[in-house]
Amino acid sequence: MSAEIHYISEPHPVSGVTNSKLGVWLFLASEVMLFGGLFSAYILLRTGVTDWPRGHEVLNVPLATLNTVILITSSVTMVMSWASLELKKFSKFRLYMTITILLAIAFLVVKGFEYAHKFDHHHFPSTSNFYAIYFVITGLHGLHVIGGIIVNAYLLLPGSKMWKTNPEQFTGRVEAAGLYWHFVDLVWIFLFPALYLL
Amino acid sequence: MTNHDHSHVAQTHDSGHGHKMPFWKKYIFSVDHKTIGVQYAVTSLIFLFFGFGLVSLMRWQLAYPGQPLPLIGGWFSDTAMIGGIMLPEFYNQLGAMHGTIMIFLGVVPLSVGAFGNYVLPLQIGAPDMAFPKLNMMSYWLYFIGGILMLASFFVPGGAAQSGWTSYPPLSVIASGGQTWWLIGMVFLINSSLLGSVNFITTVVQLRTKGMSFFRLPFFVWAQFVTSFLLLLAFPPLMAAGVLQLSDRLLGSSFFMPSGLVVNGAVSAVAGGGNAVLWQHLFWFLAHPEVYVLILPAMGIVSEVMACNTRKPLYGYKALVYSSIFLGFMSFIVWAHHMYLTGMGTTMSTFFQITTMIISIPSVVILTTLILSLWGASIRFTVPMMFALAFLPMFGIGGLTGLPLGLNAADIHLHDTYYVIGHFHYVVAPGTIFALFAGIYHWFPKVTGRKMNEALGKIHFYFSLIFMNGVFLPMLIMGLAGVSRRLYDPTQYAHALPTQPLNVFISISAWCLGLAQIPFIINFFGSIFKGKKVDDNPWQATTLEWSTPTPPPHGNFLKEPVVYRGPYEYSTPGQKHDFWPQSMKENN
Amino acid sequence: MSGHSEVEVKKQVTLYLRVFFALMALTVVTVAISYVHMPILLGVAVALFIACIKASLVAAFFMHLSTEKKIIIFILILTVFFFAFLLATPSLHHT
Amino acid sequence: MPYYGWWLPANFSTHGAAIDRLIVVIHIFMAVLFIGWFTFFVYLLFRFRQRPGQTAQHHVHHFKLPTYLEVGVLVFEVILLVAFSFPIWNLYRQQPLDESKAMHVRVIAEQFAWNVQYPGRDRQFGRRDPKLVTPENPIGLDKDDPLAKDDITTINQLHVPVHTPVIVDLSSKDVIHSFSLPIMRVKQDVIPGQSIKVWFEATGVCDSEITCAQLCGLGHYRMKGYLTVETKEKFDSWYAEQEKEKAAS
Repeated sequence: MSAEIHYISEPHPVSGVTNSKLGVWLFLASEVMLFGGLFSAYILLRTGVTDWPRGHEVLNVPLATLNTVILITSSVTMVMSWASLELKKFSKFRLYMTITILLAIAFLVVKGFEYAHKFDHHHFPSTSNFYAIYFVITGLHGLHVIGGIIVNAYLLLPGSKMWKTNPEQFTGRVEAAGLYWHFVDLVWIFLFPALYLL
Repeated sequence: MTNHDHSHVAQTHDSGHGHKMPFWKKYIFSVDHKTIGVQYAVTSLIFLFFGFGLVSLMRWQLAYPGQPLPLIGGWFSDTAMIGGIMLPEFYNQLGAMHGTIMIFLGVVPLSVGAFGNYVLPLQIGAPDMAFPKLNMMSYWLYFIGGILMLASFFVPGGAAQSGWTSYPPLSVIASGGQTWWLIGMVFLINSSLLGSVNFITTVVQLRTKGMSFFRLPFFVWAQFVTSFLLLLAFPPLMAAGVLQLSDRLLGSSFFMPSGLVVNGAVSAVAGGGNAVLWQHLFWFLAHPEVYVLILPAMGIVSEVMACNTRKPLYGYKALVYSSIFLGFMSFIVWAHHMYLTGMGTTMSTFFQITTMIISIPSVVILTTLILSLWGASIRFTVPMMFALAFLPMFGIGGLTGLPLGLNAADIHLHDTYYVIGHFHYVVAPGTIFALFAGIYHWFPKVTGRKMNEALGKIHFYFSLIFMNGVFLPMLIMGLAGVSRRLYDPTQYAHALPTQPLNVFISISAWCLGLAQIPFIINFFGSIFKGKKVDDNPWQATTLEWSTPTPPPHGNFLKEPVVYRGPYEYSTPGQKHDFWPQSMKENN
Repeated sequence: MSGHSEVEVKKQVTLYLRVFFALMALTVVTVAISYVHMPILLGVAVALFIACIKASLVAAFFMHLSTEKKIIIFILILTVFFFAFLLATPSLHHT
Repeated sequence: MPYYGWWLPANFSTHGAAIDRLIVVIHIFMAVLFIGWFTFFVYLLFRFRQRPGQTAQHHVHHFKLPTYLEVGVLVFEVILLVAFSFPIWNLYRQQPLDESKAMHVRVIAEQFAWNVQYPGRDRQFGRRDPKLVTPENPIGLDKDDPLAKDDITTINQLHVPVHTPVIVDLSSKDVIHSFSLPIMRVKQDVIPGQSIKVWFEATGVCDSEITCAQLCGLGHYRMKGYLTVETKEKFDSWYAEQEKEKAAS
């Protein structure tokens, strides 16, 4: 008898993917629907009123642009960290992963400045639905960034022990975490113009 | 007997495997899908009975408005009942929490969490779920969500009281229990999210050798489709929940239009929100949720029927395609709950058409199951009786959906007792009967003992009678135009003639409660005293019966290989009238 | 994507860098365009168009969707269908 | 009350008969389908019960009946949609063609009452402002607005003349309510922030109820109003009385 679960590190012969990859994509599919619900709310609220402020007139576009650059860069370093594992270069993986986490933290710091600035000017979710949707969506996105930092930090520090015992599975984990991280980037790519530019 | 070859192995197996854990450890940290399935089953059954208890209280107020509740009326605090007389705010709490608990904490966790978890990996020949730790997390998130819901009864102002639908602005200005409800829902949504990811991955990846998609038992198909519904329909409710939390806690006005006057004072919120937005996001989940409630039930019924008719299901592929189509369509019918919200004609026309289309696969499934009886040799076991009763009960539930799906008839029937009767026929004598069938059917697999037939039959007949006693009169009340969610229907002249029906319903409901006593006795009694049975007492073909009872950690003694479809009963030229999927020769 | 040869991975790394520069360029473009005065609908269309290109680049290359297995593509098509439905319907309430 | 019983309430509106016909047709269809199907079901249970000599057949020939049944149901549903539901909905949701002959009235729902505003002789409603809401002025009518001068407001009393189309303009001060006149086959959610119109034309004199069909809080059950359909003369005299009362106060 074997209690062993198959296709954790090697792909299933028919579906062609590992369990974790399929699982992460399913999770991302549900995330698409989550943000879909929020975007739907945004569209309905915005088209329902006449006096919706233009994002670039009330929000800080340079800071948000900086954050866009930070997040896109972190996406690249994330994919590079995975590629390093594929090339069996563990130290490079650590370097890229560290940069990814630092960039994620930088993103949050910038976001923190942005929020603090809004609070100083007494702009809260209760001020108007523009600010409400701004705070809720960026806040939820921020939570996703924090989640990504936790996962990536786990893979960088305690989780990386697995590289010695089961490099295939570890690479799979990093790829899965990467998929999530790129999704967080992808959401921001839509948030940025939707909230800040239009 | 099919399994005599390894039943003796099972005896030695348990002691030899070293998975004996202390009770508390087993039920807190277990990642084994069977333990988690049992945890789900017990927890959700408790919630089902609790949810039933809530409505039993409401039934007193409805039958005898304004009269003090006898015997137990004094046990409640002054915020619920004064001198045993129920307050309207407590009535509303009971109503909202009855719906929430029955759906999100009772029926779905039982049909998906319990049966899905326990049976699905066994039926596909998998050693466990694809992600056992996520599975454990899923249960504990559900558990926390349930505790939060229960705890909300004790916060100032009581539990949520804006209906299980929680329509704003009412829910936004409601007392603190609503916040607990929302946070509880966030836990439940995440729980079902993890569960559905797990189920889909398990079905796609972990089917054993030879188990092609069209050899899957229909139960697995039903769970598979259900998981997609949970995966993709729940997140918009999560979004809506976050928005409502923001409205309640941060003072935003997503659902609050401008110029509200609440309690005589102009509302302080910024306004500009849209109250109908919530309804769209809510029903985007809540309509697929109906199929989350019904599909696993159909799966259970199919398993029980195939086994007890001793013949293959008629039109297995039709069942599979219909359930996929049903699942798909369920995403694009939701706005038929909103015909009267000032919706435009194009929208309502579109949703009427999709609603009519979705009735067709349901008709196909029902017809297919009925025709499965043709040429059968029907064993009237207790699970079979519950499964058979499911068919006409679901039939009534489905048919009564028809007038509600046509917006012209909905003008009169919307938000009346007709709606209550309709969906309860689907969920109570429908789904819950199927769940009972499942409990009686798989009980021997979990415990190695059968439940008592005589007690089971008492449970069945009385439940059947009283279920109809409860829900049939509601259809009449609905036609008479009686609104739902009324604390005191006798306020209205048009409701007075049907008040005797309310008394009748209440008495039926309490009797229905009493009819569950034989079940409870049977359930617990049979765990210890039930008739011991072998690994395959029903002589069934699917894989869960080809493993020792109870299945060991890892489920199968050796990886099973599947040679044929799920329902090879009474195959001509075979010695036995059942031919298990994993058995090469039938001798 | 495990089991790739070293050459393949190295090729991919070059690709990632190219995608990165493309994303940066598109970010500059989208910000720049937002300062150009144009009708609101056109502005929305342009901004969303650019965002879609950027998102496609991330999905296709960083998330390897361009070479991903059928099952994943299938799940995403299903999701995108319902997503579009969810996005459009509430705003069409009164039509 | 002869209006109410264990079946549909009496109908007093011009469009209600069509709705009733639809409900009856569907229920006959449901009953025929269910009884036929249930009889067949019971027959199968009896004929194929397990007994000595009864062996299950592995292979059962393909039945054509279900396909006919499914097509039949589909065709019937199309008929229900095209012949009943679409036309009734269009009739119910669209304004009567001659709006000038209709009586306009506003109903403003609140927790837990129905405020009714009549436009008066000028047939135009006075301006409302939430800031002006007081216990004496529950709908926040702007008394300085010239259009408001002749407006009449009542609470929970909706009087309408018989044989006259009545356009009801629904809005809510606080939460979602649902304006329901069972006897008129009128039901419409009242959504705050929106103004939704429904209309009906009474075919006979009657006294009936306005109920709230959407849970609106702890007083939902007692959010009851009164609908009085009376002859043109009686309505006019009632209206004149209201005007006199207003002038007096």
